[in-house]
Amino acid sequence: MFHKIADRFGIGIAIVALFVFLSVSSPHFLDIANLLNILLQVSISTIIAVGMTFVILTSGIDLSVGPLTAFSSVIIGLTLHLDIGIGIPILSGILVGALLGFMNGILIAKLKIPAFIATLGMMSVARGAALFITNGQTIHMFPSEFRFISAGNLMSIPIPVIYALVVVMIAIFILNYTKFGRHIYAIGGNKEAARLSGINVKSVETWAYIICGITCGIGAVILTGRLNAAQPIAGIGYELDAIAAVIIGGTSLNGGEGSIGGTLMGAILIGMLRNGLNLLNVSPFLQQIVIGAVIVSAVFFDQYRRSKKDSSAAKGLNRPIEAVGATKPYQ
Amino acid sequence: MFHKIADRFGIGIAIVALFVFLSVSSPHFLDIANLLNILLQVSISTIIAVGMTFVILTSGIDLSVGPLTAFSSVIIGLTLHLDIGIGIPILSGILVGALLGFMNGILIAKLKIPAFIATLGMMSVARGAALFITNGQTIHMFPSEFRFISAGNLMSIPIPVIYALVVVMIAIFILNYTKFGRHIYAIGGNKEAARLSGINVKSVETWAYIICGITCGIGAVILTGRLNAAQPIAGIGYELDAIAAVIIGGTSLNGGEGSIGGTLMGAILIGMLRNGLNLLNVSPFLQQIVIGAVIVSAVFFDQYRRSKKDSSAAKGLNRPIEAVGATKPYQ
Amino acid sequence: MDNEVILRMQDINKAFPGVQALNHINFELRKGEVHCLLGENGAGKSTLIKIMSGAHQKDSGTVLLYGKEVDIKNAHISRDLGISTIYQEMSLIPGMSVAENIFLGEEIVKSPFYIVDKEKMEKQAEEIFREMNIDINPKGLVKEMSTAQQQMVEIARSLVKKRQIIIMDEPTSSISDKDTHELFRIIRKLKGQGVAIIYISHRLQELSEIVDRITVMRDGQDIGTVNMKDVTIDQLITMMVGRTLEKMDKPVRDHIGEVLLEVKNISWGNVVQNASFILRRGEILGFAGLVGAGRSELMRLLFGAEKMDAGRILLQGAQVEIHSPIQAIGHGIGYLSEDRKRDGLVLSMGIDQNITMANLPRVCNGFFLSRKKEQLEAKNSVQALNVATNSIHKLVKFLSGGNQQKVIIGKWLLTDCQILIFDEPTRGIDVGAKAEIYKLMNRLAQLGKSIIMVSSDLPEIIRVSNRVIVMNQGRIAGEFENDGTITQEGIMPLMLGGVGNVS
Amino acid sequence: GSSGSDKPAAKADKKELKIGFVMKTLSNPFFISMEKGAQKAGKELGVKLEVQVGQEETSIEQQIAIVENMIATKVDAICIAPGGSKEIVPVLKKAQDAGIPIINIDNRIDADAAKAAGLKPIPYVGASNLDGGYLAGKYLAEQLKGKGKGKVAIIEGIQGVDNAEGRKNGAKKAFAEYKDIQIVASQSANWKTEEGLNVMTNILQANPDLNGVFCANDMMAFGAIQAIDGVGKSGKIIVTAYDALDQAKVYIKEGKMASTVDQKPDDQGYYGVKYAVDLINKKEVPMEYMVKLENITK
Ligand SMILES: Nc1ncnc2c1ncn2[C@@H]1O[C@H](COP(=O)(O)OP(=O)(O)OP(=O)(O)O)[C@@H](O)[C@H]1O
Ligand SMILES: Nc1ncnc2c1ncn2[C@@H]1O[C@H](COP(=O)(O)OP(=O)(O)OP(=O)(O)O)[C@@H](O)[C@H]1O
Ligand SMILES: [Mg+2]
Ligand SMILES: [Mg+2]
Repeated sequence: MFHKIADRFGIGIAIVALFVFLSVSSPHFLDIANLLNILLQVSISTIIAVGMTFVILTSGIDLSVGPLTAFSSVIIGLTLHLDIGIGIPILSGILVGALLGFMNGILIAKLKIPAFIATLGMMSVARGAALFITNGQTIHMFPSEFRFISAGNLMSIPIPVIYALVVVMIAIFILNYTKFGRHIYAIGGNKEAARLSGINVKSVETWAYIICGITCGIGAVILTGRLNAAQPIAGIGYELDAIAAVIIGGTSLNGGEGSIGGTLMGAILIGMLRNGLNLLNVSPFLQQIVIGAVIVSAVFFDQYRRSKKDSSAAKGLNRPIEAVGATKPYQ
Repeated sequence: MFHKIADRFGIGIAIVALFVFLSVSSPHFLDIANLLNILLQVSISTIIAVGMTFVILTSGIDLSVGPLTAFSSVIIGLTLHLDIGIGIPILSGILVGALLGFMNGILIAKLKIPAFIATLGMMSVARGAALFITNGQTIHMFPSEFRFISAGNLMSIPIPVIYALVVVMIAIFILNYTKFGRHIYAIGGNKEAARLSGINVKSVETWAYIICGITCGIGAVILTGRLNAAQPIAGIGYELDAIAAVIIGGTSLNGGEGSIGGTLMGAILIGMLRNGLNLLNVSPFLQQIVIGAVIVSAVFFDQYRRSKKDSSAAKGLNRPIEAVGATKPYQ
Repeated sequence: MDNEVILRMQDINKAFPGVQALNHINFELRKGEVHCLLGENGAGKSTLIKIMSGAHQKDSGTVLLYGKEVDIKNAHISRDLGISTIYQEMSLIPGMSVAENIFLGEEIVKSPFYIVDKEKMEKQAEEIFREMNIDINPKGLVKEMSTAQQQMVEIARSLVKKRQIIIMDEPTSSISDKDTHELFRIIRKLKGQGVAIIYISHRLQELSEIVDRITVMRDGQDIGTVNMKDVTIDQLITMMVGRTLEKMDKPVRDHIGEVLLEVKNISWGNVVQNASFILRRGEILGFAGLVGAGRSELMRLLFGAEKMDAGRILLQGAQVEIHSPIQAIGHGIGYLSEDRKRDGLVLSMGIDQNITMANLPRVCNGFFLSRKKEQLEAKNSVQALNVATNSIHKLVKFLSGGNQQKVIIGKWLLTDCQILIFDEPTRGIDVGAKAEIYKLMNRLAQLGKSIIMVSSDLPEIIRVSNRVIVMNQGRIAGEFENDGTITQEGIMPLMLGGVGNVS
Repeated sequence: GSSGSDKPAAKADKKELKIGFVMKTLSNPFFISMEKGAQKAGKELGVKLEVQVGQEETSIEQQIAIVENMIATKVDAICIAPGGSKEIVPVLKKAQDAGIPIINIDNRIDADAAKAAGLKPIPYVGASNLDGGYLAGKYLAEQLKGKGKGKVAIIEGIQGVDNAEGRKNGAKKAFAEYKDIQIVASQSANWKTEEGLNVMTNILQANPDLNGVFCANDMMAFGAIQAIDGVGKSGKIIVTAYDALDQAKVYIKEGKMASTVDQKPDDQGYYGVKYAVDLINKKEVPMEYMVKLENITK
């Protein structure tokens, strides 16, 4: 894990540079409150990006995260209004996310539909379903216990930030220290080889989408609490944000390589950028230009750094040539 | 080319099935006017999907097609108002598309930024730039010659349909009967092998993005004429439509395999579906569910058919090598 | 019970699109024997073992393990039945460590939470490597290993747990003689423990060292099973190809002309250091060396696939700039890479399109591709090189390894290059095809083309080349004119880094 | 399918009228209540509505396709809330040429574009976004502690969209009438609640002394309210918004919001359909019917 963060040193430098720039140019940026704000604002996108990392590591993609989140949120909203406490609503929101993720997984792993198409279809279906069951209406006003547990503060730390941290830690643990995690990497690295090694490719792949669905469900809990509203049209554009965070963090769209640490950095970079541009009250038109340019530059810088490192490695400068003298001569 | 259409027989069947269903269930579907409507409505998305096919065949992706189209459209709108005739505006719109495509190409082929990030950045930058130079305002009212040439009718055939057909034909020709086209496939199939075979990978890759930019420019000409307006916010969601058409048409996101014929079928499937749902007056929420479900089913059906075909061909006829010389080249 | 039959395959059939890969095959494997599968490229050897390993499903027939019928639906079941497989095409995960690859699918876990026990896996991997007497870092990433090291990792995978059957599909095609030696030692030891081994190889000379019985296959049929001690290599070849092969000519020298290429002081990190050599017209120049000696890298630099740190290249006395393969090809240099799947072929394309890929102008009418010309050229190549296929449109991913190699050769022959660099051209190629490739190289040399052949097969180098250059640790260690007197024993010390007698 | 209605129109043997009712989207409560009004009129007048919308508010091309399809299916009249005031003109010309009467609701068709295209005059039912924005801005200014004095912010809708620009400009016009009002931030939250929350949080961070905010729709205001709640300034920062959603009225009662502009979408829908039927029946209709804008306050 930590060597992987070091791998993503280029993005780290970009984050630090942006941080310094914003500290200097906005008097409010360095306030503890603002830094916590940034973390709060990226908590949902980080959690979903974690799920997306699992999917992309298997060389898949999930375009349906936005509608999945909206659908979960709507389910949470509807069940909260049944007055059956807050436990069942929260659980059912997360379960619904898992279920839709499972359906994605079945379409992709079992029925062999390309992930792009399967999740594009799910995107459309889940959005339509969320609108259908609410008749397009937002559901408002939830119990304060729910709002506290989903989006309150614990000793002035926003609870969503804590959730995001926990999700990140669990994901790091799963990917690095469990069999399942290693199989995720293996499948993304070489699906055929993984199959020939006796790995149950279909099941691992399906689980990646289930996990992504679960993160959408968790995201939905936080979102519903933060907005004090469950909207069927929530989460538009989540997929691009999540995928961007994952790839900025150095995970390859071809799968097999990447890390949660990188994803976290990617999400923070995007969040910090948006926050800073708001603080500086940059014209909204220019904001888009700046965001695009900064993301591309950060990745370019990271790429450049790594290619430097790689080319010296390729020449074997930091690797001993086989110690031939030590081997026994043959015949 | 035609054997490739046959490859996509599954999608063909899906299209026919949908066609029959809609003919039976809506009395207006089979009207010539309606069929022309469908073609007109898919003309822009088909043209852009053709450009996208080039990009995806090289195993790239272009998320910026929507904003590129908007930016080109705005340029066309601004130059049309300079009263310098309609030739220069049309040309500059297409050139601007090519230029932005070229920038995508440089970022990806030369600076090695992952296509997803590079074009995501471009998406943001081009959108911001289009809004910036127009100050968010729509430009409207163009000379009637322009409107005729971009979106009029020729003997009751909508001119955009003709453009789309021409673009499709040229693309089929380029991909199947030129060196460049072959190089596109080779690069998508195995970039390193292509490089070691003396193919100028960077240049071919860059050209794929330029071509995609050009198709956006052509799309912008039609769009500007059709709307009689140039909007900086045009083209939202184009990327998903175009990519969906390409992949429904059987082109692999990994590159190297696919065809324009498939893309055309993908675009028509989507267009026919939207048209039919409108004609049947399906509730808008349900429409989304149906669209998602039909797209996934069509691709599933196609996939299933092909896996069947593969296994039956396995038991099949051995074509002796000697016979090859005798077969006519398929044109 | 020495003769106990562990595995019996009866009347196995398997078809792929357009080809009957296995045609009523019968095969039996006894306890503690090394059983070799022999046959030309595309004979169906890999297909047969893939049915045992669960990678492919048979169309019909029965598989009996210890007399009991088994249904090997997937790789997992095969392994649970005690069968371990080393595939011909490497099946490692490049981004993962060596230890993780070795234990892939059967990771060692510890409580709580079934955490993967990295340390234990790394320690066990280290032990396996020590047992194999090779030096590989279990923590290193597979993608940073050379082909040979990766092959050793593949072999190590089959030694993780005790198995009854180990299948090895061309394990020695890309490793050094020293590692081959170690592998044989391990095979003998396993055999002593009663493990049955199925062994596939095209290196006929090595068979006598370890093999007990041989089953010969041809065109998907089994020709027969013989005891190794009862047959000669020539008899085996006759069984394989269905005819006797003509004897190989000695390298001819009389057509060698003036110096065509001069390479001066090429360096690249410490992989290639200060390498200089010359190449004459019509000459076959062999490059010998141990795995990782830097031969491939030197060739890639010469071909412009990599940018050299220092050095000059002179063609017919004039200095030329080569910074990319395009320039190299422009100067008439062609390169057949050693890893054909990674660097040589576009697997998703047909044979025809791969063959014309490096010289499309040749099949163009002006600006346009001529499918007619393309098919003609491809058909000619396929016939000239004897590629086993039923159609020139067949996707190369469906060809057997040896036939894939022939397609690459066809591609470069179509370019009219004056200098052709063959990097391990006969890796994984059957005897018949090998002989054809040698003949081809000879013919090309006689036509005035210059050929560089990098090979780890020392007898091959001595047999084919007019001159031999030896590399060691990135440096050129020596050079021999092949006047018929050089021997393996003469070259070996230089390869190992000793001081040699440069003639 | 056009048959099968079990509720025959007033005149028994007359064919049931079919009116195309086109809106921007249905994922916005504004249009849902507009549809309700329209359906009410449809029931009363015994006509069948074909309700069609784009995927998003900006999906103008989809709207054009919808109108094209309606021309093909020969609806008796079209009642449309255009996604773009100029872009829709060419296809409406086609509809007129096909003899289909049109009523324009909500977003007014651009007069110049209509004239240039040779469109016959189209009756309009709606409300002015500029006026509404002005109303909300004016009220905000008056409600400020210092009466026309203080720091305010604007949260805009999707940039470049007619109603977003209209509302923003209306509010700006109102603020400009007070020399002591300073607009410290104007940022877009793309009509979305979540973005409203994040953007408002950031604006508050940069401007802790903010006195009021105008949100171009209620959805964004809901987010802004959560942000203000988050810094414990509920009720202290004046929030005015637009659309008069039910929830907004709840917030106004609670004192978390000051006002919201009611554009009477249900009335717009109702009169749109009513006048469309009148047009079909060759009755006279007013060329302009402005529903009364109402600024709902406590
Ligand atoms: N997946 C596949 N799809 C289609 N055809 C295949 C496939 N795998 C193998 N074949 C064909 O089956 C035949 C047998 O191939 P196989 O790989 O078993 O040969 P082999 O004896 O291992 O040859 P080599 O010595 O070159 O490795 C060949 O004609 C090959 O083209
Ligand atoms: N792409 C690469 N990345 C990292 N190291 C490499 C790469 N290619 C080669 N090397 C290393 O460079 C050294 C020289 O390798 P090279 O392939 O030139 O040797 P060779 O003599 O051709 O032997 P081989 O039989 O392995 O091909 C080896 O140590 C090898 O591991
Ligand atoms: Mg084989
Ligand atoms: Mg080599």
